Amino acid sequence: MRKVYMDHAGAMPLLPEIREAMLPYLDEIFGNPQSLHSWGDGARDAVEEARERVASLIGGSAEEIIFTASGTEANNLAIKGLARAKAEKGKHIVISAVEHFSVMNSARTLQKEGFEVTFIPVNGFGVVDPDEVFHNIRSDTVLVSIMHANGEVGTIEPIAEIAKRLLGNGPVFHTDAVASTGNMPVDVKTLGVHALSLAGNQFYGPKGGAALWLKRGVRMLPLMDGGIQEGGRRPGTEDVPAIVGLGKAAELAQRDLNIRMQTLTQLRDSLIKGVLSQIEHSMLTGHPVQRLPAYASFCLNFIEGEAILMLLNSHGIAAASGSACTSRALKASHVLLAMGISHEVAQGSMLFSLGLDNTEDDINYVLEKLPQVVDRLRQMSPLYSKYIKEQRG
Amino acid sequence: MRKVYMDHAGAMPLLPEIREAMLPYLDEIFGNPQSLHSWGDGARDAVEEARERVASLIGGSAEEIIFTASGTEANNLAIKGLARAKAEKGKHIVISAVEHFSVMNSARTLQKEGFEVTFIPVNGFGVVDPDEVFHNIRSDTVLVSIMHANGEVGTIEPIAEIAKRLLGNGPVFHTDAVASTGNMPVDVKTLGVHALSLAGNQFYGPKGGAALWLKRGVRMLPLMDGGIQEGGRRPGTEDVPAIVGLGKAAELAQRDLNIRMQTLTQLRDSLIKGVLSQIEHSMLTGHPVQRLPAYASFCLNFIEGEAILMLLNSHGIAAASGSACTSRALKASHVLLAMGISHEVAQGSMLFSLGLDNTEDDINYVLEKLPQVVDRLRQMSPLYSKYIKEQRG
Amino acid sequence: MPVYSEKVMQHFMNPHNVGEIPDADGVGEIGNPVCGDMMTFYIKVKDNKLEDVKYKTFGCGAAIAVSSMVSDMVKGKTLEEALEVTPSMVAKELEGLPKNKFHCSNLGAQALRKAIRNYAIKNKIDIPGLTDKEEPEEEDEHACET
Amino acid sequence: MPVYSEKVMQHFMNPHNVGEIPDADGVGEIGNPVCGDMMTFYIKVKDNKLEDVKYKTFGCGAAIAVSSMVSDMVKGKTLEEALEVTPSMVAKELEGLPKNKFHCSNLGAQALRKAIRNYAIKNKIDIPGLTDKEEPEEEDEHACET
Ligand SMILES: Cc1ncc(COP(=O)(O)O)c(C=O)c1O
Ligand SMILES: Cc1ncc(COP(=O)(O)O)c(C=O)c1O
Repeated sequence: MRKVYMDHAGAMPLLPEIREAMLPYLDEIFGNPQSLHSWGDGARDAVEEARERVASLIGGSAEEIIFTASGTEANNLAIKGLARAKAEKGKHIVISAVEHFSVMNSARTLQKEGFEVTFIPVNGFGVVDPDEVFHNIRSDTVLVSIMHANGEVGTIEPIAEIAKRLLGNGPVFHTDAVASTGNMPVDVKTLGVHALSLAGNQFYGPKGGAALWLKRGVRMLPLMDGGIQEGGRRPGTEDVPAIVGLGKAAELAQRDLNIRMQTLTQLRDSLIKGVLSQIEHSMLTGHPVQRLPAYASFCLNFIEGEAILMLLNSHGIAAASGSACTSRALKASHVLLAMGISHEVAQGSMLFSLGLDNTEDDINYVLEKLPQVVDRLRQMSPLYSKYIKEQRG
Repeated sequence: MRKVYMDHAGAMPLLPEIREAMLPYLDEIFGNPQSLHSWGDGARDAVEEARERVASLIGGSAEEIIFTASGTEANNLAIKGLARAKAEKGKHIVISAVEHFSVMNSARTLQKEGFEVTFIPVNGFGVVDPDEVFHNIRSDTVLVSIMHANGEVGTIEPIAEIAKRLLGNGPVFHTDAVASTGNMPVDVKTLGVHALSLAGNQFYGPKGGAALWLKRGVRMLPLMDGGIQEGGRRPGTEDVPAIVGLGKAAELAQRDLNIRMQTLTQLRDSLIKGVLSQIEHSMLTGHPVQRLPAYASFCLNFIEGEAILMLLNSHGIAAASGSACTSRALKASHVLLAMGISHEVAQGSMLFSLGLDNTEDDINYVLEKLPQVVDRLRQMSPLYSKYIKEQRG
Repeated sequence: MPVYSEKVMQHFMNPHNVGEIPDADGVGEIGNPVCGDMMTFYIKVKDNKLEDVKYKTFGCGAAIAVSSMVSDMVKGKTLEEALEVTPSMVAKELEGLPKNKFHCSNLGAQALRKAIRNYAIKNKIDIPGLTDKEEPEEEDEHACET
Repeated sequence: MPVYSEKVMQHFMNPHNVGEIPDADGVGEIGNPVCGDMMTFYIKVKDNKLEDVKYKTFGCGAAIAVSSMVSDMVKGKTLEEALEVTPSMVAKELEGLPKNKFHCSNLGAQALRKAIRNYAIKNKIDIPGLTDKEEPEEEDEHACET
């Protein structure tokens, strides 16, 4: 059976070059970067080189990079660490209604600690209005966190515009750029933020290699206590292979960004066009233009996401959904709901996240199978039969 | 030049079998364990198999294992998560004076949150007295954390005896078994604890693969917020290769524990005997018998650890020290000081932590070079010349 | 998709008795799309027996498999026998369900019960098992929103 | 050990002028073992020049390299010239030191200064640079304890 993987937002295969770069650090160069002997030197050099590369990818400087084990950790460190460090100045934070759970739930934890959280709504495309952010800033607002690109619908937020509005205002501005970094231009100076989360496994790097960029001089409390790794801001023995892999991923992303974006955008657009034209009662979710190059996301009415995924999987196709059933918490995606999509329609959400391994043939294969799958499920959907009956009058 | 690596406490090379077990999960089986398709299945199965193996190594059950990225993280999760979950019942915690920084500094962070911390002293061998722990338990004590084995001097603490004294008493009992797990028998039931930290990179597994074992039913707040991975107790995309490596390391450690312990104890004892007999003004640190099989730790008077390490390194030998200069915080090891060793003597501390790659020849090589190094540094030490002059009268 | 048993996968991939019965003797609908699961069961009764059972299901793999399994389990049975089918029997026949999908097995049994009740009301019959075993349905419908 | 420059490594591996001068004209001791660094400098003065400089050092690689470098830098110089050697000059000659080792370069210059002072006091000479540039020594000695 043909295999078509279109869940790159969920996981990506390591690029061979990245794998090769990591392998020596599994055994040969296995030292602890903190050790004072030759074995430590090799590991330390590798970590510092990776730090340079990651910094270079986002236009920051090396000493501003704090390695973490996941995007989730980077977000927790930023949200909690920045807010808690400024708790004496004020206890109000502002985030958007479409943040990843690692930001959203960190903010909820802060609520329990006495912080007040304002959730900025989004429009139907999932876009935050910079004015709205600006108008919600108060004298006690210490932190604003708005994601750079959404990991479910691919919408890109106007971070630079928000930063401009905040300028001169008190709050620290963090952006969760986990979904965007390595997949589109991300430059901390252009964005105008104070802190930015990124994760290598979103751009062909390894799981376990992620980072928080924190502008020099911005105070932050650590999430973990321990030794002096990462300047005490993130202690624990460094995961050298993962860090090296992240560094290599950053290097390759920087080198190939334009060509990657071009290829993926083209594939994405033919998938979007195909789905919308071939499947009735389907809609694109997220912004039609301001979206990640690899993200083709839809809602397919009258049917449920998990069932779609299972049937696609039986055809060798991997994708993702934000339906209640796929979430284990049994709640439909808060992102889709915040965009004004009904619970019912949100159940049929689908995300095809493309990757460098995908081809035009893959798109065609999906465009062959997806309509069949949708049709089959609609044939057994009571919602669809109701709709048809209503149509008939 | 001959190369002799004796800093296994700092980092270990992956065993080839462990490396082989991990490799497929770097690229072939790269899926996200949370994904609802075949790619996710392979990853999820691997993670669950690793969970079984880690649980089996320590006599726990699989659903009690929470994977983390480091021993440091497991300790932070335990200390903060357990104490905070019980803050309403009481705000007193008890730890020993020789805990790793990840426990020690987590407790200090809790102090800032209003907890009171009692530090239990140790004797000259670094051993905690169970009576002392017992007598410091109060009605508002919610957490006791005493390490299983010390990572600097190898002393093994009487955890089971402490657990017996605590029985029926309120506090949750955590032990940091990062240095011991995989290197000596560790069984959560025999130890009688409620929570236990372990890290694969201390028993030939990969960096990035560690775990907290938490007894079923014990309440704990998460350190990080986010998705539903690890039952919501530790969110973030699972680092599948690291988890697989940890699982394999657990399997091998369980299989080979006795032979490993036997081999290492023998090597260790000949190193200890050699150093103490060949080097004047040297002492063994830690308990002479209740110590980790691979740990040979000393204080070498009149000289400083970093300089020793550098000269050893010039002979191809890797070791570690707890001197002020090697710590970057420029403080002598709190472990040695807690054991009643003077600052001056603590400066000359050395830890040779052996591994499966070491041989009797390695021991002999160290026993040839170390005395030369010590002698050379003493020849330029003002402390040594003072001592000699005093001796001469 | 090893989260599901082989049996679940079989029923999901090839669900039995899918469809509607235009002139059904009883119809039962349960769940709502907010929760992600909705089932409509149709029954045809003859001589107090379920001569035919059909359904339409909107929902996850488990919901579809449960519908199919329930229809198989009760087809040909007397109404009383059919009412004895419990959610846990359905789950067991399916060789188990993931914990967070248990509610789907409830839905299946409930939808069928509703169809039988609908039949009973329309025909003014009193079936003992029907009222005795009534479950607090609202709770279940809102389980998804916790 | 690339935390250190090559120059530091050279001086550490082969320190120059190690030793004591039994009949030294001046002796200066600084640091204490609590901090992990201690230096004793010995000087021999002839015609207002440092005819010989030796030292003993307890401490890290940087401390040893600094001692060696200081001794090289001042040997043969007049006392006034020697007093002009600052910690940052020492660090520069060593092609840099890691941040947390800067205090070692202070120690080297200070120990030498102390030896010259000791010589000045013993011989009741007044050297201008000596008192002017006196540094708050206590602060430095306790730097390690922060
Ligand atoms: C926008 C965004 N932030 C954060 C994360 C968290 O990443 P991880 O699960 O790797 O920790 C994700 C994951 O996909 C994401 O899309
Ligand atoms: C006893 C003990 N606990 C915790 C740790 C922390 O481990 P890591 O630095 O891998 O997070 C160590 C490290 O050696 C240790 O020896």
